[in-house]
Amino acid sequence: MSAIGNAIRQSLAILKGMGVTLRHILREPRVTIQYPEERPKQSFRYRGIHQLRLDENGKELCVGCNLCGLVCPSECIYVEGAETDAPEEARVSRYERYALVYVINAARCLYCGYCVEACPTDALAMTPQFELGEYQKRNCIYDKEDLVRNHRRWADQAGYGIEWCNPAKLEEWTGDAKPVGPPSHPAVEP
Amino acid sequence: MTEWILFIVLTAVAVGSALMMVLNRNPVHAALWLVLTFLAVAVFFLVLGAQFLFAAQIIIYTGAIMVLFLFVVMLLNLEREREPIVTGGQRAAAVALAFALLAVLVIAIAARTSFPTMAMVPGGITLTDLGVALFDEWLLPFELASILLLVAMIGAIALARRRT
Amino acid sequence: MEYLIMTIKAVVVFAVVAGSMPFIVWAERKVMADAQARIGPNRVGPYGILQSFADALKLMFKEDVTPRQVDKPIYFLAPVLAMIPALTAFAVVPYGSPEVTVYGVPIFYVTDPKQVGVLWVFAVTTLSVYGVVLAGWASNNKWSLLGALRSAAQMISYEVALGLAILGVVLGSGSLSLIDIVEKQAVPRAFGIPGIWLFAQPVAFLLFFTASLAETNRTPFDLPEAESELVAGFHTEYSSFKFAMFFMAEYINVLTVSAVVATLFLGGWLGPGVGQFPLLGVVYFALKTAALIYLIMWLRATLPRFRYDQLMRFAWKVLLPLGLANVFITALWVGLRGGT
Amino acid sequence: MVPTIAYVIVSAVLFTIGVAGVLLRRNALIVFMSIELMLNAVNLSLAGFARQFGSATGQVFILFVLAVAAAEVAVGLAIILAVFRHRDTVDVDNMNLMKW
Repeated sequence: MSAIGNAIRQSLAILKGMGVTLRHILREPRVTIQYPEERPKQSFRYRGIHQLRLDENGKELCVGCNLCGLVCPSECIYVEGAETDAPEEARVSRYERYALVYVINAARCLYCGYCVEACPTDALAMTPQFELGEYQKRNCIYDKEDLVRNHRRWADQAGYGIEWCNPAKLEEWTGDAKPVGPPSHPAVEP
Repeated sequence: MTEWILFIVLTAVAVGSALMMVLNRNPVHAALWLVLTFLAVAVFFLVLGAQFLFAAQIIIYTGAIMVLFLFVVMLLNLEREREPIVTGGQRAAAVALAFALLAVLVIAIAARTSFPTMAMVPGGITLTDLGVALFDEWLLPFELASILLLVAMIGAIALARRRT
Repeated sequence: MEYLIMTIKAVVVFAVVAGSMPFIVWAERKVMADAQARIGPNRVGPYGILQSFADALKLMFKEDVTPRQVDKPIYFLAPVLAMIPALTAFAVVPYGSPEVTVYGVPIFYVTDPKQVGVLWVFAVTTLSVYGVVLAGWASNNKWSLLGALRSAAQMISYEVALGLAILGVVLGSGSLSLIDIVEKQAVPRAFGIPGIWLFAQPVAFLLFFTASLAETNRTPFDLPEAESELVAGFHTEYSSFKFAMFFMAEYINVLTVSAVVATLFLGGWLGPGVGQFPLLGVVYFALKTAALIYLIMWLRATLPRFRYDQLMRFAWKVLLPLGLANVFITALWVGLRGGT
Repeated sequence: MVPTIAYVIVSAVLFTIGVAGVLLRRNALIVFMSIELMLNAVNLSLAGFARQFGSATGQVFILFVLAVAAAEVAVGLAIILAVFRHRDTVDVDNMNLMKW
């Protein structure tokens, strides 16, 4: 007798399942984002491709210390530092030391963000840029110019390492979350 | 005329694929050629007015029996081991015997029977005729056949199950 | 002349069946998307209705890979063998009232073999196993072979239930012709219940529907291609157009199964007003078929796949006894009423 | 109208091919398939006779042959499977002992 009871119970379970599906078919809101037209909103600490930040005078913050390159687990960052005696107005950087060469191989990068954490001057940060497809591998190599261009494009958007650098926008980016550290450098206008 | 064309085509298919079945070294290919033979025989049944048997032949032979054969061939993975070729003398003897049998059969059919002179009975055999014959005249053999199937089923289960 | 007319009708039916396949694929993707709170295809054409054509085009131009270790003749034969049974089953299905004639020729069925009818559908269904089994074997790939073996065992097991379910209807109708079976359903039963076999033979309906889902490898019986355990099962090694043929075969099978169930159990072309306007019959038939297709898709969106031992147990310990009991009771009923 | 004798001769040819298969092949499965072919050849001549005499008896016989063939296949394949499990081969020359 229990076998028949089981069979009836199982058949009812199938019907119940069909009912659940039907409920979803009839009134569940669609969650699809129509991607190219409608863009997904990234989390405020999303780790996209890097940016090299500039200060309020348009000077680079990077001092070419290569701490980012040392900490990088996939060894995709190459930095050559240099020093200059030129007066502050003529310098590329805010400091006497600057990066002569700064290259990130985005094809090797695993977007862990260690480099951003290692940066002593908060020069390196990440952007919400996730569309990194390229037809040529060499286009995945970002030099200093590209990274600065990234900064100009994404400076007013949140990204890993930058969210505490723009206190005015903090509320909008973080919502309830509090920034993890105080800003060591003032906000930057793009 | 239509029947002759059908007859010749079907004979070619049936005999050709039966030969391929016997000569093919790969068991799966042999099984497929046999399927083709069975389908040709099924269409023969249709030509001969045995429509029910046409369907029964496809369902039982090609749909069940040959699928079982294929299943076993795949299960045993037979193409790994090469089947030893029958030795020359035995092969010659087998072919000779087969031809002798064919000669005997054909001579017996051609010389000792009188079908060609016998008139065909008009009107085909309908499904109703078949059913009446089966459940009236042949009821006891029919019941025996069902018992045979039951015994075969039990036998197959008993043979194939693993001793624990 | 008779054969010529039959050929023309067959070609037209073939064109309609094959032509509706892309829309069934589209419908399935939309239904699945609905159930999963997605939108589904919406780029190619209005509501994405041309998506399947785009996919077909893409598949045609893809590289046709033939792995080196395959058994070539069978490898090429298998997709064709998968397609043929799906299409040929439609030969005996009446898709409209046979009263509609053009120049005295009834146009709404291809042929009506009085002595074979349902058996032809059954025979063709049993043949559909070959495409899957041979594809799996010829690929020379362990996943494909496992899919093929599962499929062979599954189809042989569910054929039994399928046959027993058909027997119930055939016993009640007293004919193997699908047209006779439909016409038998035109007479209402007691208390004004419509005469369709769905009400008189509910067990047979459930059995037939379940078994035909298993025969056509639809979810929840899609073990031969269980992608989560067997890569893609029997069609792992198939690419390009040969894969497209398996894909087409599956969806034509869905259409065929729905059409056969609609004919056997839902009264085919019958419906209110068909007596005055016989042309309406096609509409009713199409609606019933579409409803069954929707049901199949709905089931796919709902049910998880069976485990292999559950599948076999279900066939032999649930469906077979149910089918036997149904045939027994139907035979008793027909016998007591003194024939059909 | 094709005379019945033509069908019977085709049946004889198919039967002979089946016999040749049994004699020529060493794979038990193919020997078995040849036996099926012989059964089918007989079916063909029975169908021819049934049409010749307009009697359903021939067709009833074919039905019985089908039933017997199905039973035979079930038992036969089970035996072949059992033999294969024991001896790891389906070569009929190796099946010359009644015990293991």
